[in-house]
Amino acid sequence: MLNVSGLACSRGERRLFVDVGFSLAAGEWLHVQGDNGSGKTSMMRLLVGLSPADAGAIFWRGERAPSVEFRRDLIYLGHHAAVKEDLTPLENLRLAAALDGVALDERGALAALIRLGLRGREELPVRVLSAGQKRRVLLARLLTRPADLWVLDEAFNALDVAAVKLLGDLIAEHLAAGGMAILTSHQPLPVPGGKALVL
Amino acid sequence: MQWNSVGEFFAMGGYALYVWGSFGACAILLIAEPFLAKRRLKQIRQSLIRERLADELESQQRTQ
Amino acid sequence: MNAFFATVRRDLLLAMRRKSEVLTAVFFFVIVTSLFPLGIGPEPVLLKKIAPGILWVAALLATLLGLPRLFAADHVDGTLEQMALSPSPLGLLVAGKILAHWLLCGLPLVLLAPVLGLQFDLDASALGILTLALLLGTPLLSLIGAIGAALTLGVRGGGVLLALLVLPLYIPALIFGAGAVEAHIAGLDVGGHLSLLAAMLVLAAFFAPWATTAALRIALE
Amino acid sequence: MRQSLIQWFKFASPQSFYPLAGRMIPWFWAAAAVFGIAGLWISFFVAPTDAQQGEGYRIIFVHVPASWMSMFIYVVMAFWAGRGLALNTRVSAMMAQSLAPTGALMAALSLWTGALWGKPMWGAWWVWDARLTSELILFFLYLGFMALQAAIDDPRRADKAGAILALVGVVNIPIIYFSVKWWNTLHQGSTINLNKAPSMAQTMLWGMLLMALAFWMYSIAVALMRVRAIILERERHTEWVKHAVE
Repeated sequence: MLNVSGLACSRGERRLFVDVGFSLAAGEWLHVQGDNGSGKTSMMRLLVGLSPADAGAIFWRGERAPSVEFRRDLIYLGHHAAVKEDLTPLENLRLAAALDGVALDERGALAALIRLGLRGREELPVRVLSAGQKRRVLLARLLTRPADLWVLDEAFNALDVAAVKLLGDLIAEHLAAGGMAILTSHQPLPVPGGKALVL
Repeated sequence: MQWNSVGEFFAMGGYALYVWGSFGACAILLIAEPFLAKRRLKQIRQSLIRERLADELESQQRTQ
Repeated sequence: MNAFFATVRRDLLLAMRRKSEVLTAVFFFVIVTSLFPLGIGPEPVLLKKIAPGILWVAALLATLLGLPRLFAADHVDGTLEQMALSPSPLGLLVAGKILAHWLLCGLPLVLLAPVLGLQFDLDASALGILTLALLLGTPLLSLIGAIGAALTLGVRGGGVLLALLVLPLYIPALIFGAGAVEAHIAGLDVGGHLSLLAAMLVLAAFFAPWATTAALRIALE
Repeated sequence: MRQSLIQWFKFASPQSFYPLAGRMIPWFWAAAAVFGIAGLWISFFVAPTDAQQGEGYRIIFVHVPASWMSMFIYVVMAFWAGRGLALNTRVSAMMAQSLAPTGALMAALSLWTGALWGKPMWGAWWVWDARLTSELILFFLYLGFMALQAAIDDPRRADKAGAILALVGVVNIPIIYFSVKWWNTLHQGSTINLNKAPSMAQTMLWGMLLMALAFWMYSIAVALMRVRAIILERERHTEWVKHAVE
């Protein structure tokens, strides 16, 4: 489904990696590993199409990415909070869905927030929430937007034990339903199986 | 030839300030610019040579 | 198109939560136009003559004031990244943001201009032309400004740089916008000025979101 | 055709363009010198005194070429920048970057000589004439381009952002020019029309043409010199640069 070959990337004058390739089929996930500064985040940004690769090709369902179909099937969560501090979690979720052209009613948004343990925080502005709770608002998007490929960069950071387990469960469910995931992390991840890619 | 003397040439029929001001400014800037470009090239070359020297010294010290 | 309106709604909602940012541009416009008579003197003939230019220059600077923030907040908190990866075309979302910027920073100026024009002893028909010219011209300012805002996104000294990039490009809008009112006061036909402003607006509406999108993708790399 | 295309892309790599530029520079300097000497000879010794403006009109021999070049260089710069953006060739973007200071210099010279011409002819250093005003705006566009490129640390991002700005500028220049011209005619009463240039004698035309050629060759030579420095600065960590300097 996802085929990546010959990927190369440099930051400024420094070569980060060359000739990286892998493929993912339905239900598989990839653990991108490496030291600080080895290019994990650059790799993720390159995979989703935010920055251009020096060389190499990415194919999604046999078509060259990034295409509109690829973006429709993709959720990327990076280092940024990517939520608006002045809006409530509910508004954040619904507006993000509207921007993506995805239908999301109040019931669906509320259900996602409650699953992520944000009961009672739905109507508060995001700026009064803690870092971990902000992260959970972002993670709620995994539930509100159907997408086959999850690209999560350091998604387990700033999460407490319960949330780490919850995210692990979410990913496992997603894989069981035939989804794919690419994750970066320093620590071992609470998700069984998975291919490894060391940069 | 419309100039009878060198002085007349430099006087430019009373327009000396304007004519020589224009031509002078052009001359100064058009001569200065290549020198600046040349200096930029020289600086980067020197820096490259310095770096190569540093590379050599480093490898020498490593072998010792 | 839903994504377009969702972007407009989102930016308006955000602005409503932080009213001070919207009001800054409006206050700036009011204060600058009111300062000119104090600096120049209360002579009605002179004020009437320079009114179109002053109102236009003030509108131009007031628009410029809000431009650095057009994409900066979304860039810092990562929502711009999400927009770039959204299945909706980025150009559409960018167009939505530009429209929201105009509704917040341009439209209030258009609505205030007739009131401020009274300070300069402009008659009713001149005020009408001024409003119409600003109605055509301020969206143009937002559109061109968005290109500059995207180019200077996350760049050192972005604010001053933005002014340097954008102000020369604003000159045609200033000339035809202020020119329309001047021509009207002088008893000339203003159709030419206004239709040229409209033509530039159409041209900019077509190309500016596209150029802005390209600049934003570069800024996100 | 195919062969020449391959040749072209070969020269489009910094490694092969660097020595090529080095070989071309002396030829352009020689051409600039020849045209310049011939042009200066005509400007001062062949062209007759003007009936209306006396000797003051001789400023035209530097003013007009500088103005032409300032406009021409912007278009060429936008072409290289756009080419760099579309084809992702590094040398194109470097050429655009290296042309900008020369273009700005030409615009500055045009403004300076224009002021020195205006003072004796119309009694003012500066008039809000359509051409002078457009030239001033062009100068600002150059400054904006250079400031934007200087403000962005990542050279590749600087190239692309600069390219978009240059292309936006090139679309806008005609609009700005015509709007300024319109504005000028509307305010005709308060300004003087520069269009009433002295009727062009054949020798004057030749002088201007030769000087313009000299400025053109000069611009190419100095831009090539600068692009060589830019190539070394940007490619300093590559292997070939380490061997290129002795």
